[in-house]
Amino acid sequence: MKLFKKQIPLAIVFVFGLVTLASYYVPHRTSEEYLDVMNSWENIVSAFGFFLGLISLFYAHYNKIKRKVDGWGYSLFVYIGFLLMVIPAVYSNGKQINPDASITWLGWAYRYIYNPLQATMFSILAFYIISTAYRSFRIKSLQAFVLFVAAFILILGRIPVGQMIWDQLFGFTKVTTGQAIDWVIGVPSTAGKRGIMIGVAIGAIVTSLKIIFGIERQYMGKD
Amino acid sequence: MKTTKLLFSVFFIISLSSFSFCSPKYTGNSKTVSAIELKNFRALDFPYDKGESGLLTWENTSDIMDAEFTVYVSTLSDNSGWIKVTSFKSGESTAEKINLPFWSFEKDKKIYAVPLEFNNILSSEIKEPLSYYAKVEVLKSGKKYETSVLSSRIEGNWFRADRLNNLLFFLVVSAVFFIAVSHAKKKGLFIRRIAGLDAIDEAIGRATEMGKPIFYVPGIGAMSQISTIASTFVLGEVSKKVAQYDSYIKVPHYDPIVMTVSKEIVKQAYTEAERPDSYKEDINVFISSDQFSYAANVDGMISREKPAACFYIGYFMAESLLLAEVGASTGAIQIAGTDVDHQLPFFFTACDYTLIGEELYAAGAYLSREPMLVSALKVQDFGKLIFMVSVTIFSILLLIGDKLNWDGLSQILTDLLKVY
Amino acid sequence: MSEGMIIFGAWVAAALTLFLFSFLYKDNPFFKVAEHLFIGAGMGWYFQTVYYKIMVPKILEPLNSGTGFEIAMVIIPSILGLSLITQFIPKISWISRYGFTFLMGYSAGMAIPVGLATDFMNQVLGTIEPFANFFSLSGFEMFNALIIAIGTVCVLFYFFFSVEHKGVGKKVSNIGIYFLMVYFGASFGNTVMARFSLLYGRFDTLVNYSSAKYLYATSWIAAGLTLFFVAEKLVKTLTKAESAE
Amino acid sequence: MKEIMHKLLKIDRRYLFVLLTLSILIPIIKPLGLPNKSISKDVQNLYNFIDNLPAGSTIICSLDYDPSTAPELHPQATAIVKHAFKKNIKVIVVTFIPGSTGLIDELFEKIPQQYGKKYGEDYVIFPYMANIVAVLTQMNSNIYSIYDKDKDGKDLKSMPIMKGINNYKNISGIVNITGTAILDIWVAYVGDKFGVPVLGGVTAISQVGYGPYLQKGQIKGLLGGMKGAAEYETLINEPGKGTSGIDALNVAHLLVLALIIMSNLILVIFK
Repeated sequence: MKLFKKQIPLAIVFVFGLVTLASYYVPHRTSEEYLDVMNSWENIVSAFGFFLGLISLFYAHYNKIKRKVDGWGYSLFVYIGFLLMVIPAVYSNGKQINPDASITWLGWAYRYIYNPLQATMFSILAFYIISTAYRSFRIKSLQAFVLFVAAFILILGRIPVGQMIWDQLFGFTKVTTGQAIDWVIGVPSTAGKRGIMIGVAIGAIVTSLKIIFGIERQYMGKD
Repeated sequence: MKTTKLLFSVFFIISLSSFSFCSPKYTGNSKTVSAIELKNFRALDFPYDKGESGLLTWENTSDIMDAEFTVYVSTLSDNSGWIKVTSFKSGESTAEKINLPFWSFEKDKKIYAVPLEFNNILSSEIKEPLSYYAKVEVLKSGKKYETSVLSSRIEGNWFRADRLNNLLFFLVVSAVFFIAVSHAKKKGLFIRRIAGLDAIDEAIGRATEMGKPIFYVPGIGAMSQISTIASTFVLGEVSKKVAQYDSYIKVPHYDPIVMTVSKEIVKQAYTEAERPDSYKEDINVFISSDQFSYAANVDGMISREKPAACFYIGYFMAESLLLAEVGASTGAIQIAGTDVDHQLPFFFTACDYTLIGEELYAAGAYLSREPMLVSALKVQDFGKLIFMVSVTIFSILLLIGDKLNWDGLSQILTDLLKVY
Repeated sequence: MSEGMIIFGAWVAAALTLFLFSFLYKDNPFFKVAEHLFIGAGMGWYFQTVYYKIMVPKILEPLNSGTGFEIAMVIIPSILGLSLITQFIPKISWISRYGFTFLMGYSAGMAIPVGLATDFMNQVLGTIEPFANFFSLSGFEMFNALIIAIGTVCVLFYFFFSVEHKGVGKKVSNIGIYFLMVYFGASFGNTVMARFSLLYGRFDTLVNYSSAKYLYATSWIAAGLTLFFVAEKLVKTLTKAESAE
Repeated sequence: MKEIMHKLLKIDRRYLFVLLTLSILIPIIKPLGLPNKSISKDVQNLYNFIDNLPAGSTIICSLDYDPSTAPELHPQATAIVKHAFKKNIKVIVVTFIPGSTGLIDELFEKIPQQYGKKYGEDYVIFPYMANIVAVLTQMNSNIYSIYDKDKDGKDLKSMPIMKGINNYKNISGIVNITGTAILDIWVAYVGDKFGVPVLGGVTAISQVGYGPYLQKGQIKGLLGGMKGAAEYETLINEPGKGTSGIDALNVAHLLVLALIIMSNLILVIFK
């Protein structure tokens, strides 16, 4: 049983990992055909992967309702939201636009339910930016001051009024806000980001190596 | 340092030796029937590709100095079905322009090299091996000449010699990786102490003086994320100190699995500090698996209980804003750490100390000596070392090369790093 | 779609938007309902997309009308895919490993050489490339090339954990911090614009929905919500006063 | 005085929320109408790239944004598609996030008619695909083995726009507009691996992080956030949502700066 539970899965990850890795260095048609097959398989397997998220979400909210935990009634709205998308989809056969260019029921559900919900959820953060700026943006060291200067240039330089103010204050330097921003993003901040990026990239390679060689197995779950 | 040097010399030797076995094979045969003969006129298979292209080469000689060339190909053997591929003036389309590195292709300015991409020429998929015929029309001082017809076959190749540099980097990284993994278990690898860890002691000390609780927020990451793993180790350290000082800690959770792990870790820490009786089950509390409710609830707890110190260590998204702000307004000492780039500015401005990106991993590795964290950190350090050393050396060499106009040197150096 | 449905849509959208915004005043039932709808609707949308855009054309259609080979090429990955779902049944959850190991092996194998090329080799090259024709650059470009190279090395040294940072090392890593700070500052500045843009987008729509064309949807709903919060507050103070008596 | 000031620092954040609401809402109702003048280098590069493409060439537009980032990215996509249509460049639309399909339909509802463009001849929309790395790799050898049908299930190979298009070799460039890390994937798996020019449009949040790729030329041009859209609209001379949006942000941006400076000054003066 250990063979089926452990060794074969580890062999699968090892073989597929190494062969896919090698395909980068092998230009031959065989390698390309291998990738063709793998790509279409991957596409199908990852489509099933979506159901994992779906099932665990449904299960979590089902449990809340079953156990009548605090606020279980809200969990019902998760199912309602789901049906609000899926029923129109079935009715419109997955199409959002009719041949005559008018929107279908699915198109309607997207435009007036999904769209406002998602867009608003993320726009709420704008309000917290403003209170952070006031209540916790503290310039308490030289480092924080450098951070502030970079932020200042970007916040001011992005808006037309800022460009006018900038020209009044720093017009004598003949540097426009656009150039100043291009320089900040293109030179010092590029150096900062590149430094972070390299560590992250090698970290990702290490993780991939650990996966291929079966050192990292957390994704497999416990025995 | 020694190993780096050694690896570099190995890299060079292999790169240079690959000249010999990677140079293109000559399979063409020429028949003389034409009015002009180009020196070393050859039809070849384009090297290192899947088998879609051919290559036509000839040498530049004094009699074709001001000529114009038009290349024709055909897949039919009876001297018909000619398709025009390209036409260019002398001096253009030389071997120098072929996008292959020096170790796999001789980039001679004096040789013309015309790639023949048959899938584009025939606009259909190519099934190799495919035989093709090629000829060149030369327009010289207003007169047209034609070369003989050459034939060759295109084949799929088995190795992309142009990606040899990538392969070598891969092998080097893998070698270092295996060394690091095997040594990490022996606990013999050095990691420097992270400055932020001293700030932790300070914060806990102050909380004890004030007699107020400490909040430790592990973020919204899953247990598989490195930042969450590192966070649990830092939590171990923090709760040990808390137990020693007999202070009080509270850990609100987003993920039930992280909570289970954290419970174990805190319990262990209390035992190690020899205060198992001070451990309480309600140190770790589950709040919500929903980002915004989690943040709102933790916010509420912080503003009610007014902790002396807040730790935000782990994986954070937008809630970094909501949490750090409330903490700052209650006057708590705040220590943050995350590997999410775009949340770091908010932590940095609102907190007293911030572990930036990999510093968090390093803190986790330093405290735990967990092989998985230590080995990754070591390979990352090695990558950074290669980067720093090669940037320094290559820049200096390139500067010298530029000053002395050694074009060849800069060509070789950039080819070594170029992605093909 | 009839005109009436469009107007109704505007009412629904305006209501959901304002329900979510009401969180800014305080956590409340309207927000919670909209939030849970959001989670469900997100999943629902995802589900129908996966079903109609992948399941139908890539799995169901080939199964119905494909050749034997094509069917096999669908069945094997489908079995791997289905195996993922056994994860929820503890006794046979190990079967899901077949699907996961396939996915992980494939993506790990893909990621390694590409990561080396893009985020390592190309980054070294990008840093040193300007030096190849350094002396034909303008003074400003020379300066920038040097700043990028020195900055990157300093930042990397800041993140270098294998040596103690003392003396010169301390200085180098201190310089590194300032480059990081510029990066963080720049991203803070841009985050401000990004978040405000999103808010502008929502407000723009809300203003649009408050027009006569949509029967003043935004205004009515906003008024309703305000009324609710005022009433709630009143009830609370009243009950408090009562219990105090 | 000191106490009042310190109290002011701890003001209920809901007052700040009201301030922000007004500072964005009022300019929407009464626009300032200030012109956007500056054009950043990366936006200019993207514009030049599209502008210099010969008529009849084909680009892939990977539109991977959903409503959560649409206010920033939708104007960018609109401006780029308009520009491409003006220059008679054919557009293939692909997408890898499920939430984007509705927005893509919205985008192509009106613009093609304005420029007299026909579906299937001048532009085409491919269906959503789940796994981006696999699809991107696959398109290098043969587009049709992964995309055999368009989003409505019509056969792709027989469409006029697809004539002579087999793989990346027939594609002049890729414009990826996204609020996710999908642009990184285009750069790594297509730009660097197969040598196709990659250009991008991203949210302002991620824009700064693309500095290294831009410096190396791995990305040939980039639009960042609403400002990037506004700049592109200026370049193609078609003011739209980007231009009006950035106009509405004037006051709010000043408000942020004022608040940061004010609170820090209070702390310094009234220690």
